[in-house]
Amino acid sequence: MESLLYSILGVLVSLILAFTVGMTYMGLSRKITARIQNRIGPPFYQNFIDAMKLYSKSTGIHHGVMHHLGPAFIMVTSVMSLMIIPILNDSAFFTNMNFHGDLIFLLYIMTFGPLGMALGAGQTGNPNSAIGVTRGLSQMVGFEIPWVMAIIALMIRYDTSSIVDIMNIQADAGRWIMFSSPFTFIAALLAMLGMFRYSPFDIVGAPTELASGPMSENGGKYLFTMMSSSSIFAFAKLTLYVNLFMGGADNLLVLIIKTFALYMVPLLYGTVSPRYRTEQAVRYFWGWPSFFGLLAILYAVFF
Amino acid sequence: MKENKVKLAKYLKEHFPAIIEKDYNYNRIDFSINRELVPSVLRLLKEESGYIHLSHISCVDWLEEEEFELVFIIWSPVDKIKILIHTRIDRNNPVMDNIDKIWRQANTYEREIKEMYGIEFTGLEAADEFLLEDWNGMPPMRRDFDTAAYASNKYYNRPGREDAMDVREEIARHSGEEIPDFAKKYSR
Amino acid sequence: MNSIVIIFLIFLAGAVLTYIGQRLSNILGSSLFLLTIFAATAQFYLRVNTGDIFSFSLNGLEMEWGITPISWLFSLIVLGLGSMAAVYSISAMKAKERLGYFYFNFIMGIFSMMGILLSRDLVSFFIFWEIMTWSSYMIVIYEGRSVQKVGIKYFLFSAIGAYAMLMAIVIIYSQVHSVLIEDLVYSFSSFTLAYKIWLPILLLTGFGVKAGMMPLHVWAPGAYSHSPMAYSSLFSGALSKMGVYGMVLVFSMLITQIPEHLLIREVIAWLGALTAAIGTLWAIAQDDAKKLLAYSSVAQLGYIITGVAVGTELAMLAAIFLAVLHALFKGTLFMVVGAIEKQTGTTNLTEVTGLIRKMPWTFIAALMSIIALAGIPPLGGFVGKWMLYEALIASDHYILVVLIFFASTAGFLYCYKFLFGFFLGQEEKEWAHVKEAPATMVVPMLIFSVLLFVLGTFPGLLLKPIDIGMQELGYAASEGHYWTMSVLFNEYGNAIMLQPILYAIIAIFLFFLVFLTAKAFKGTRYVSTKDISSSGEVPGEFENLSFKENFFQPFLRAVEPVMKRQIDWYYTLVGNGMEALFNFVRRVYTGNGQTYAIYAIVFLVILLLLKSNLFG
Amino acid sequence: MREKATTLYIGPQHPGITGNMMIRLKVEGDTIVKAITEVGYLHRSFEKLAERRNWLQAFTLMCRFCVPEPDPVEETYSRAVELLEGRSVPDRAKFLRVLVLELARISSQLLWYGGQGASLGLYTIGQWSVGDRNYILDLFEELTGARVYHMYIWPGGVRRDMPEGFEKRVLKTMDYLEGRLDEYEALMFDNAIFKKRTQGIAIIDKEKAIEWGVVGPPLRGCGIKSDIRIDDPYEVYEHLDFEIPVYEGGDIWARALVRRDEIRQSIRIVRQVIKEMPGGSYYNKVPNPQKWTIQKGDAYARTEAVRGEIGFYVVSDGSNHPRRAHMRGAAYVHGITLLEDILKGANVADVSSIMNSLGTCPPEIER
Amino acid sequence: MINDKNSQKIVDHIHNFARKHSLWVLAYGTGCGAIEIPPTMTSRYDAERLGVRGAATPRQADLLLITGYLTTKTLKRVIRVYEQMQDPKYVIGFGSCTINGGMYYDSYNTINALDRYLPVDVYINGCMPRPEAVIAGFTKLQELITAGKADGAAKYKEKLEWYRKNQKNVIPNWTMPEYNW
Repeated sequence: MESLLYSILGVLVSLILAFTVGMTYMGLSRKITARIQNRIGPPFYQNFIDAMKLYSKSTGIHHGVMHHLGPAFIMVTSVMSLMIIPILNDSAFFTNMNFHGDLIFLLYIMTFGPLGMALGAGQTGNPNSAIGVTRGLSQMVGFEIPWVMAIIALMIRYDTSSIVDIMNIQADAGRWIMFSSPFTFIAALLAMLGMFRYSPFDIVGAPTELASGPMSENGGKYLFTMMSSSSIFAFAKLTLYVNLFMGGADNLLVLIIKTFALYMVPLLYGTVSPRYRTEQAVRYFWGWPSFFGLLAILYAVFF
Repeated sequence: MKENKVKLAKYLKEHFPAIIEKDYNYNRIDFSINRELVPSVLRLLKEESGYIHLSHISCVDWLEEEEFELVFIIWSPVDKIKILIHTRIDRNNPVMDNIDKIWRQANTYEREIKEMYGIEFTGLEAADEFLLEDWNGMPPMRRDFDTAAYASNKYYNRPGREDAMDVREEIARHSGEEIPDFAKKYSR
Repeated sequence: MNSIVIIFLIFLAGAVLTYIGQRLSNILGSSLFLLTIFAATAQFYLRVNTGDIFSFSLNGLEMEWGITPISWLFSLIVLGLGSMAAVYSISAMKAKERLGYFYFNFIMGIFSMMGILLSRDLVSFFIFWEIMTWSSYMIVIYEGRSVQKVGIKYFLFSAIGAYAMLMAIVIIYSQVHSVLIEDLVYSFSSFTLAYKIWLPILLLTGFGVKAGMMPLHVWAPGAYSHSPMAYSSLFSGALSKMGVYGMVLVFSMLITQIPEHLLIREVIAWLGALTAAIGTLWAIAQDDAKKLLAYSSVAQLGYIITGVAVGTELAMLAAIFLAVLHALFKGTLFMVVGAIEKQTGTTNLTEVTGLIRKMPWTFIAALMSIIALAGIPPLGGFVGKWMLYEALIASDHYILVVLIFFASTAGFLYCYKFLFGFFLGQEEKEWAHVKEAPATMVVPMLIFSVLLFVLGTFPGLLLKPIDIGMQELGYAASEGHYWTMSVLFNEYGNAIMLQPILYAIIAIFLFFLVFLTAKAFKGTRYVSTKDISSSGEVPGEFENLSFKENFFQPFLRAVEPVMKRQIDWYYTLVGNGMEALFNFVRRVYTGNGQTYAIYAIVFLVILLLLKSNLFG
Repeated sequence: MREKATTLYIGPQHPGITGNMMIRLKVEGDTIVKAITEVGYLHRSFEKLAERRNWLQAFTLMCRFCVPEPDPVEETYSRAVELLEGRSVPDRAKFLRVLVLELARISSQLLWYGGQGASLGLYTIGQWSVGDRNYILDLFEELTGARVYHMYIWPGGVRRDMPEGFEKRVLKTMDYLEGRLDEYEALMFDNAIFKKRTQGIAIIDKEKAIEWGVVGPPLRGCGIKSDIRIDDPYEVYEHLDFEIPVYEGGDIWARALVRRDEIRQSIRIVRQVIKEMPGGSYYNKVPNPQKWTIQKGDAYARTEAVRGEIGFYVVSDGSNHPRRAHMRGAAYVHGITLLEDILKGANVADVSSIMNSLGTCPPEIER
Repeated sequence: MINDKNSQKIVDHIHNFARKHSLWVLAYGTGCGAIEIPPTMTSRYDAERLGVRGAATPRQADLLLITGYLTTKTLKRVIRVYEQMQDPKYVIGFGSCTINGGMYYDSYNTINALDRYLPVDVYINGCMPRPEAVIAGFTKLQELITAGKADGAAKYKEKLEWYRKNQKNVIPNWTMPEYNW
């Protein structure tokens, strides 16, 4: 019982941590983008204000029960993936529920949210939303291929499907998988570009094409939930990548440095790239990233 | 330039004896003709003489003369001459032949002229409304349509629009602000 | 009298009585129909024990009926889905014509499937197999001449399968001089290599046709989608599983006895994975819900075939688990389509829209099945998929995993298309009159949804019987090694604990549900789907705001090279035009039930003649 | 009965629209099967209002015809009135006009950079170019007193002379811009994704371009060398040395290349104008506007604006106000019939990009 | 949830703080003022540092900029868009045209006083208002929000009939779908 309480507390703390860090990263990303664009940009805490504003909207509308629940589905994905990703190496407090899940479970729980969001967006009856959803799902099929290849390569190479084990292996070897399995890392990194949905893969909510796609009808509290969810999810994904490829982190500071460094990749790539069309994006992921994924599998099988 | 214009005028005279020519300086030449012949003149100029670019179609309301004047301005990138073809149509029965088979872009002009002046273009295929929505009065570009009266009847006019009224104090009173000093010293 | 024979008698008598009863009155027919199926089900589960054997000899041919754990497991699918589909079809088929015909063939279908499961010799297996083909064929052409082409396609492929099977049986008899399966298994190792290769291939062709394995799946989309939906759920859910059942037997009994380097496993596994991928892609391209589900069934059976073909313990476990689940969710989905067809009169995803508020229970059933189908935790589909992946990775089929994973992810697309098409989107005036389907239709679906939910967290409930069945087939016990009641393990020893996951998901979901709904957190209100932010414009009366046409066009454009040609095209190429082939077949075969019956009888006669004259 | 294709509204309230207009798209999948433009959201009826103003008052209305590029409209109106009256313009005014026109061209093309970039999701270039555009607006502000609506070129010349040291600042700005242009081009035209998104999209072939009356950069992007500055020269363009960029292809990419090169050419012109600027008066004074009457007649003046040809047909009935001042906008042709035609069969994702590349400008269409 | 008056005040204060520093502008360029929006948003003037950023659809937006004259055709769309926005919402009128018709006072197609049809919180005068003026308008709106005076939306609901009467006066064909507020 005590351990349950302890882990629930841990979950809550890591939630708050993820929310804070994720939001700050997004704020920083706006700031950094602004600096690249010769601007001052909003303060780094701007996203907190935005979230607060969205929450403080005094009215909100929904177009039906699935639309209403859509954000909750997304939240389930974010929180669940955060919960099964250990935050720190060997930390009793931040293990969350990592022993309950493995990589393939993670792959699947990560698709729970998009489907929920798709259902929510679908019920709005806004054609922009529907088109955005079709784009998002298509893109997901695209980037999941290199991503799953990378995960399979990891599983083959290290004979485990547990994130904790992979972290321990890196700690024991004293070498990041990023360097010991470079192809795997490249495939996963390229897949990550799609996962983060920054340019050139921001085809889902592309404003100049679809207003804001699936989010067209969401305002106020719904947008707040989705915003928090995406920041938690962003942090979870970054932590996952750090855990898998960059040796995890021993303390929060290291974690933040590593995740931030990783976060810069999609962000900086995004600021200088136009957007792909959907089929181009899908084909892109089935091109070089999947090729690297294949190399990663071959490398894992034969070396 | 000059000889080209003379040649052109001669050529058109051959085909359309009724055409009236008026020469301007530089690269402009005007022709007037009755409305039935306009499409054939345009087609001839486009297909035979290289006047491939329709630059403009305009309409002028000569209320006093009970006529509309339609002006077609075409241009040849080879001759570098612009031709204005004028035609007058009866204001009470405004009908004109549609030329959007000759130039596709004429469609837009004709739609606008139809809406703004109420001139019917025979065989024009386009939606009825172009710029105006749910307009059911007199076509607004006609000279006898009084836009000022219409506007003052229909729309609320904020007091203070009358000429040369200083509204700054009123605005300041309304918004509860002080008039800054620099603003005070300017006056009309 | 033997309890197995009693079951068969119940079925046969019930079929005839129902047919006659339906002639007399609707109610009598329907109640006899239900009574037959429930009586047989009850008889089976209450009175029949594993180990009951009924053996007899026909014209000197030893035959045996009996029940093994693995066939008991598949009987769960047949009788469970069969009884639910029967309940469902009472309302679904209301006011349709020729109900007696339908009921008769329905019962005969279940009867034949039970027969297949209970047969322990090849001849009765084949006979029941033919009865199954025949009865399902009769239902495929239930709707009359419009579906004749589909029917003939089904017939043609079934015939190919049957001939292959028959040839295999003849070979076996010539070698073993017995048609009992156990004799075959016992003496298989003494066969020559050529027989060792050809026998499984012939048998797998026969089973592959029913399981819809590429490239023999061509008949499946048409047949699944053109039979009445009440039967389609059985057709896709249970009937196709007979192919899987056969494959399980072949792979676990025969192929284990032939050398690995012959790659039969690999080839079939690849065919299965390709079936999954291609079927998924084609499902995405469909606009008709029946067709979509039909292709989806093909794809899902692809996973199962891959699992069976790979044949490691975990793979087999996953495959059979998925087979049962597929019966549950695909059965439900076909029922959902049937319910919608009944209420709206169409199954076209581009026409129907916004039913969620009209048919909420149906929606819940559909949502649950879709989540299970897509393999998203915490529902049952995830368990099956997870085990399949782990099995494939553990048995070094890396590219297969990617292919299967691709099919599974791309599966989200058609899953979403199905849900969006029917239930979400604009609520249009033309569907304002639609009401929820009658309770007898909704309840079976909901029962299955609950089962899917339970199996997602407590897969042990189902894995236990599978384990027992697999032990019978010679596999080691896997309980505790790969699974316990609600924990799954992979080869590496990593565990997934399903219970905490479920509770966590429910907790998170409820928390945000409350957050989004409660007044204290600034409640929200409902506005109609007509009041959407359409760029400030007011949509015109006839303007369509539902995005339905070419739903996944960008994705399909990305996979265009693969989908340029249907498999049919190649058949057409081979047969110098499938149309011509059909015409030829149509001349030989007039298209009504009697000729098929004659054909089946001729088969039987040939078989018996062969027996006595050739090998006697 | 409900239509089969889905209706998708692009505009009037839409981030991807290039102005306050609406395109009703009928889409199947992401292919557009039909596009119906609807305009009129900005119809203020300038021409009607101009009939109620005197010749000079009307001029203040005219510059508001097209928001991104008011100067060519002022220029065209002024020149039409001058042609009508036979009023001459001092040489210095002509040079100043060319200076303003070319600066306006640069400023408008920089805005286009932003629009084209943003329509394809490349927001950085818009931030850079629209930010740098402010330097040009600063020059305008110094010269004319206003950022957007300059009301500088008016009948009889220009409204003001250059301030002290203005030339230097213009040249400095041009130097700065030229350096920045390299960066823009590296960001946009060297980008593989940009190429993928623009090459082969929305192709207009030569015959169609002529048939449909395409003008300006879209026409030059089809490989047709046509520019009013050379064909029907006005002000001092015939004395200036510059090139007309022409590219084959007729797709968005070719049009983008044309615009890219046009900025460079404009900078070249500005430098020449500054160098060759004559002295003297900048304005031939018109009479008291209330009493300024123009003899009966009509005149037509054409200008190569940024988006293409604009023309003013001015008619006088001998009074102190125009009988008719009818403008032909450059986007008048692209914006409706051609856009509808090109969008048919295009991808939903490309709508905004196509509109930007054609330079659709609703206020010009609707007036 | 919180009934106590003082804590309500604190909550309001926090909400107002968030609202004023996060103004999402609806992407709707209704008139020629739209040309000064890109400079306002981009590098030199950079309104994003004040928390002003674009929003693609009315559901997400807080602030509606009426950038200049409104024709009746646009007014109809603006009303629809405004009513689709979620409370609290603000309107800024841009340029002389929204105040008194500006130079189009005698046009048959443009309205002359925006606040008869929509509740305007802040007017920015000028033709065009420069980006500095626009930013000044934003800061003014922020001040009003802090003071709790930017209650245009509440006024609109209160005086809906009056607004509706005015709107229907100028919009000839009132075909709006039914809203539930």
